[in-house]
Amino acid sequence: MPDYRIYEHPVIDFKRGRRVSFTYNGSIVEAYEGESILASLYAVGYRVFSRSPDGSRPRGAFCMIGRCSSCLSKVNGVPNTRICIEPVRDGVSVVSGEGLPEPPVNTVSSHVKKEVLETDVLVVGAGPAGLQAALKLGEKGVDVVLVTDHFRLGGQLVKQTHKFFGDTRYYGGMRGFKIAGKLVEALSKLPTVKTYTRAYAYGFFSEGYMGVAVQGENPVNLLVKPRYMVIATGATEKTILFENNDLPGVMGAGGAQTLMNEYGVKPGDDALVVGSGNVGLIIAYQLLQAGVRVHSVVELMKEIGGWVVHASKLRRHGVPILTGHTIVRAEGRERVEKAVVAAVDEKLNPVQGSEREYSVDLVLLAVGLQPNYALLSQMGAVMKYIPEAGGLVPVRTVDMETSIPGVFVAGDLTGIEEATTAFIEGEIAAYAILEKMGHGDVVEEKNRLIDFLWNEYRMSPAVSRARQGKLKATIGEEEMNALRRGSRR
Amino acid sequence: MKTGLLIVGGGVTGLFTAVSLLDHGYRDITIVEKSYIGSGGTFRCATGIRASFTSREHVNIMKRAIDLWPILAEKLGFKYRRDGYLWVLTREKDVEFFKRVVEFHHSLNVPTRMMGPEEVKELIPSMNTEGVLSAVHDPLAGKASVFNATVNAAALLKRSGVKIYEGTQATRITSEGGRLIVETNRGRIEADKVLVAAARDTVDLVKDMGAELPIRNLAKHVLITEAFKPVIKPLIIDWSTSSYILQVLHGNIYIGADIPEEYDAPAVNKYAFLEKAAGIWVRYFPWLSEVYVLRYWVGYYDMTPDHHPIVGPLEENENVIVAAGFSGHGFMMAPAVAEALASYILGDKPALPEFENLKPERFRKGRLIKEIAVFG
Amino acid sequence: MSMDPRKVIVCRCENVTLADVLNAIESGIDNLELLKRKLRIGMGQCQGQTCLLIVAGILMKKTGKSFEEIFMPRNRPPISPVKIKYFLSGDKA
Amino acid sequence: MSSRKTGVITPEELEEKGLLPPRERLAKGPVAVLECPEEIPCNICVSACPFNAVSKSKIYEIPKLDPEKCIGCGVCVAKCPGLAIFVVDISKPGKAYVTLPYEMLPAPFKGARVELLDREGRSLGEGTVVKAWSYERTWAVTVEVPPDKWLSVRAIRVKR
Repeated sequence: MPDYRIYEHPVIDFKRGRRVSFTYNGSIVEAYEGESILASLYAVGYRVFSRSPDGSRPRGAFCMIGRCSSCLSKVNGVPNTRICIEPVRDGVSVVSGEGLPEPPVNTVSSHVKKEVLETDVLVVGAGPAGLQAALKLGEKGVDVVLVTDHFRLGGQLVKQTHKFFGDTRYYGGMRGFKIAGKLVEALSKLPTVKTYTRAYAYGFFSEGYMGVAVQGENPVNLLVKPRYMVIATGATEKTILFENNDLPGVMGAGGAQTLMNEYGVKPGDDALVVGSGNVGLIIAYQLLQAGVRVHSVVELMKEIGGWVVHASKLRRHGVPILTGHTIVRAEGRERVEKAVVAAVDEKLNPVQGSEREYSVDLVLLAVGLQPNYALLSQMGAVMKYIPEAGGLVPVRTVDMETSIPGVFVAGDLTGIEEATTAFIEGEIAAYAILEKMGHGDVVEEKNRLIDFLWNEYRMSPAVSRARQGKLKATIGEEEMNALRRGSRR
Repeated sequence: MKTGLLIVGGGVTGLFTAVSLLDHGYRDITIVEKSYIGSGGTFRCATGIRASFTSREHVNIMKRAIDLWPILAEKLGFKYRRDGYLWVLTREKDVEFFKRVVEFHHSLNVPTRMMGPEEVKELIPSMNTEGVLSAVHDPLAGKASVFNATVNAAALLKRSGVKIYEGTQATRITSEGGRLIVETNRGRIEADKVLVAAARDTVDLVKDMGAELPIRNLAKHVLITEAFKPVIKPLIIDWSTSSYILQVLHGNIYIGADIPEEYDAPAVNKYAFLEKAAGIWVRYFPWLSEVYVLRYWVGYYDMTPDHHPIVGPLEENENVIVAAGFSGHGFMMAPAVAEALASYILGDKPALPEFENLKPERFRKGRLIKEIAVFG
Repeated sequence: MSMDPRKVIVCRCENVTLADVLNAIESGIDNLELLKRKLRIGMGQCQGQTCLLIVAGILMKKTGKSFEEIFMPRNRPPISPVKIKYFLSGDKA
Repeated sequence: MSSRKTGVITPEELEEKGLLPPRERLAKGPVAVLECPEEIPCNICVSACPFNAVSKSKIYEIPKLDPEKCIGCGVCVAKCPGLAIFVVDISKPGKAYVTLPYEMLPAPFKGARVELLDREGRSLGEGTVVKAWSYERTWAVTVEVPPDKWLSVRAIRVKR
């Protein structure tokens, strides 16, 4: 049986839990506690986890964070369970998804507790922006409820093994997962901050509740009634269109990071990375660290998208970066066996005859991120479509307040940028709330931060596009008040 | 811009009327829709179709609609199936009342019948029938795919030269020397005739004509789950709570339940609905506990005082014809209403005499329609 | 060189291909709300989190309309699927 | 071709951007080469240097090395998140040393024979590790390289 678990890694030490076993389509699979069902299956070589609703197309691991529908399986009789985020348990019975399922007519259901929770501030999302906001609020003794859908705090930080750029004051120079650890430790010392993991903020209701479904052994339906909110839901990976872009082995870069950096499972042996933004360059480097051969990084545009220093790291380890090229198809029976890449012309269309093939089992898509706007949009915040920001983003003030008074935003949700600015935005949002709550002492620091962010940090020519995006979504207080009057019906 | 007929409202009623007119060779049609096609009550509806009502008007119009649904389904290429309706009764007084309803149905040749809990269990094996005293089954009732019915109708109309302008809101209708002028946010349209099929908005649009229509919005809440293989065949109504469940043709389970609402209140999401819907239907289908809710939305029923639609030309101006106030039944009635509206527009009388009773002036004249009860 | 649009998946949940999208646009559907209803894009398990903006992009390119003109669908609760048992909490099941 | 297209920073580009220490300084002893050609908002190197040899007046400026303050200690090599700093030493006749960052397996050790790689991952023959230490799991590895290769060797492959 193949074994894709990583036992030796240059920067991460994987601590595996107790050995457990479960059944998959009737066969016994050995796993470790702490893994998701999918990670356990992936580790022993499974690649197909479900089929399209009509049963015709195999589907593999894709997002790995419970967002897409590619791993829906039947777990103890319950169909449509996302096994990429379902913890593995001893004796659980898992059956792969095969098209439209039968309803779960023979299952026993556990009771869900209902809890109404009033708080000063609800923070949704525990990535850099949410964590920093919660930290700054908690340090002032404000009641904070912090929720994240992930099984631990840290958001994308926990799968980042590289050292972060930026300002030493905002954790620059530390590896992402170390930053998460440091922040979580700091938060744990704050008595007024309550945190919930595997907690999905599913919608805001006119009764004033934010519904939060907390999964796990003791499920709770948390109805949070906050005075203020910080929404920091981050971003989702984009995907692109090419033939067989759903073949198992085609995966989001973040999905592969989750597998190899959180669960310690090698996502494949031979990879092609699509996209040379910082995410693509970083993931390619991390693949090398995990022992995966990276055949090439392919970039549609004429220039590399990310920073040259990241590209240089790859080049000196022998990884070619093909600019002006795109993937046109993946091939293989039930899983990727080959990827076909072609040069593009001036209009970015593939050029006939320029195809080259790569024998790979992994095609990693790192073609950009889009803000997770759904919650905020459901709440009724005024949104704007800004391509430079990655998609639909909330209109807000420099204080990070949206068109819904009292609802603040921070991080990638407000436009794709990076961790340092997410920390800073989270902190600004926290100070703005503190100011409203009567903590006048934070105003000076808030203004200093806003000045640093806009007039220094973002002035770098290397981040001008992101700055443009953020600028287009940021409006003055007066304009915001007019917008609020207009949007009120 | 000039047109023969201007239809205000791109819902199922307006679209089907245009389709019906095409059959008569009438093509000079323009449709304006304030948002997008189907965006009002149409896309929010439960898609159920039945003739088992409690007034002669509803029953006969719906019988005609049920004759027309399969023809339209064939023509436009959408799914329609007669999977039945089932009223579940849990109180003695309801059983007595429904005995009378069934008698009324039979008098109009609607083949409903009472059944016991065992038979219900046979019809829907995964249902917990504890507490069910009796049920009424309507085998002729059914459901259709609202999305394909609407989208395909719009596509056919566009192909046939009908102009459809979305994002175009009619704001005022006036008459100038025998011609009708409709003002919109994107300019004026001149028309020979105007059909206003715009739900609650119809009220304001015909005000300038001197017509007063008693239509008010009532918010209704529904949720939809993930899709499964067929498991619940009929649309089931829990009579005592006036809530319902059905498995739509795509496989998703759709639940509607009433929570307290004021007329003309904003349509907003209320957590209370989710608890109400779950509480009622998990009792009947315990396995629903483990089923995911995908979406919850709120739509309006455009209610009239007698819960019957207002269909017909305005007394004040015969060239302005209205079709609104469907009180939750607009989708199912659309084929028959469209047929009648086409007759009005072409200057004829509808074939079904019941339409005479649905004209706008009935409220002024105090001739409201009486019925035994309103369902769901 | 062109791709075979029948093999390009736009929406995984409902198995919608690029060919389906292009055909629907060809048939006269020119906004996202109708495309969503016609093809069920964004109505599956993932609620359009990955596909909707891609389809919006195709639609804008093919029809020359702006983002505002193609009607971005509204988000409704629950924004991620929640089991019905979570709403039983007020009720003694 | 520009590094934005190739991902390879050439010595010419370093020269052009003023990132190569002057010849006279190179002759004196080990010194850092900050191969950071873009205006990345980052100041880790500035705070990493115990001798205040690196400066930026704005967080996004290209870092400026004061070659007289730099003693070539290599602390910055292991701390730069871009793995973009190298220390070169061509002060001893007939010898050349490069201190480079390394985050792969297997771990390097003093005396190890390693494959020397250039800026594009091509082999430049073998070299010997003369010193290896790590900070937060990034190794700073000093390898002896052929005297003419101090500007070419930018990575190593440690053999199993």
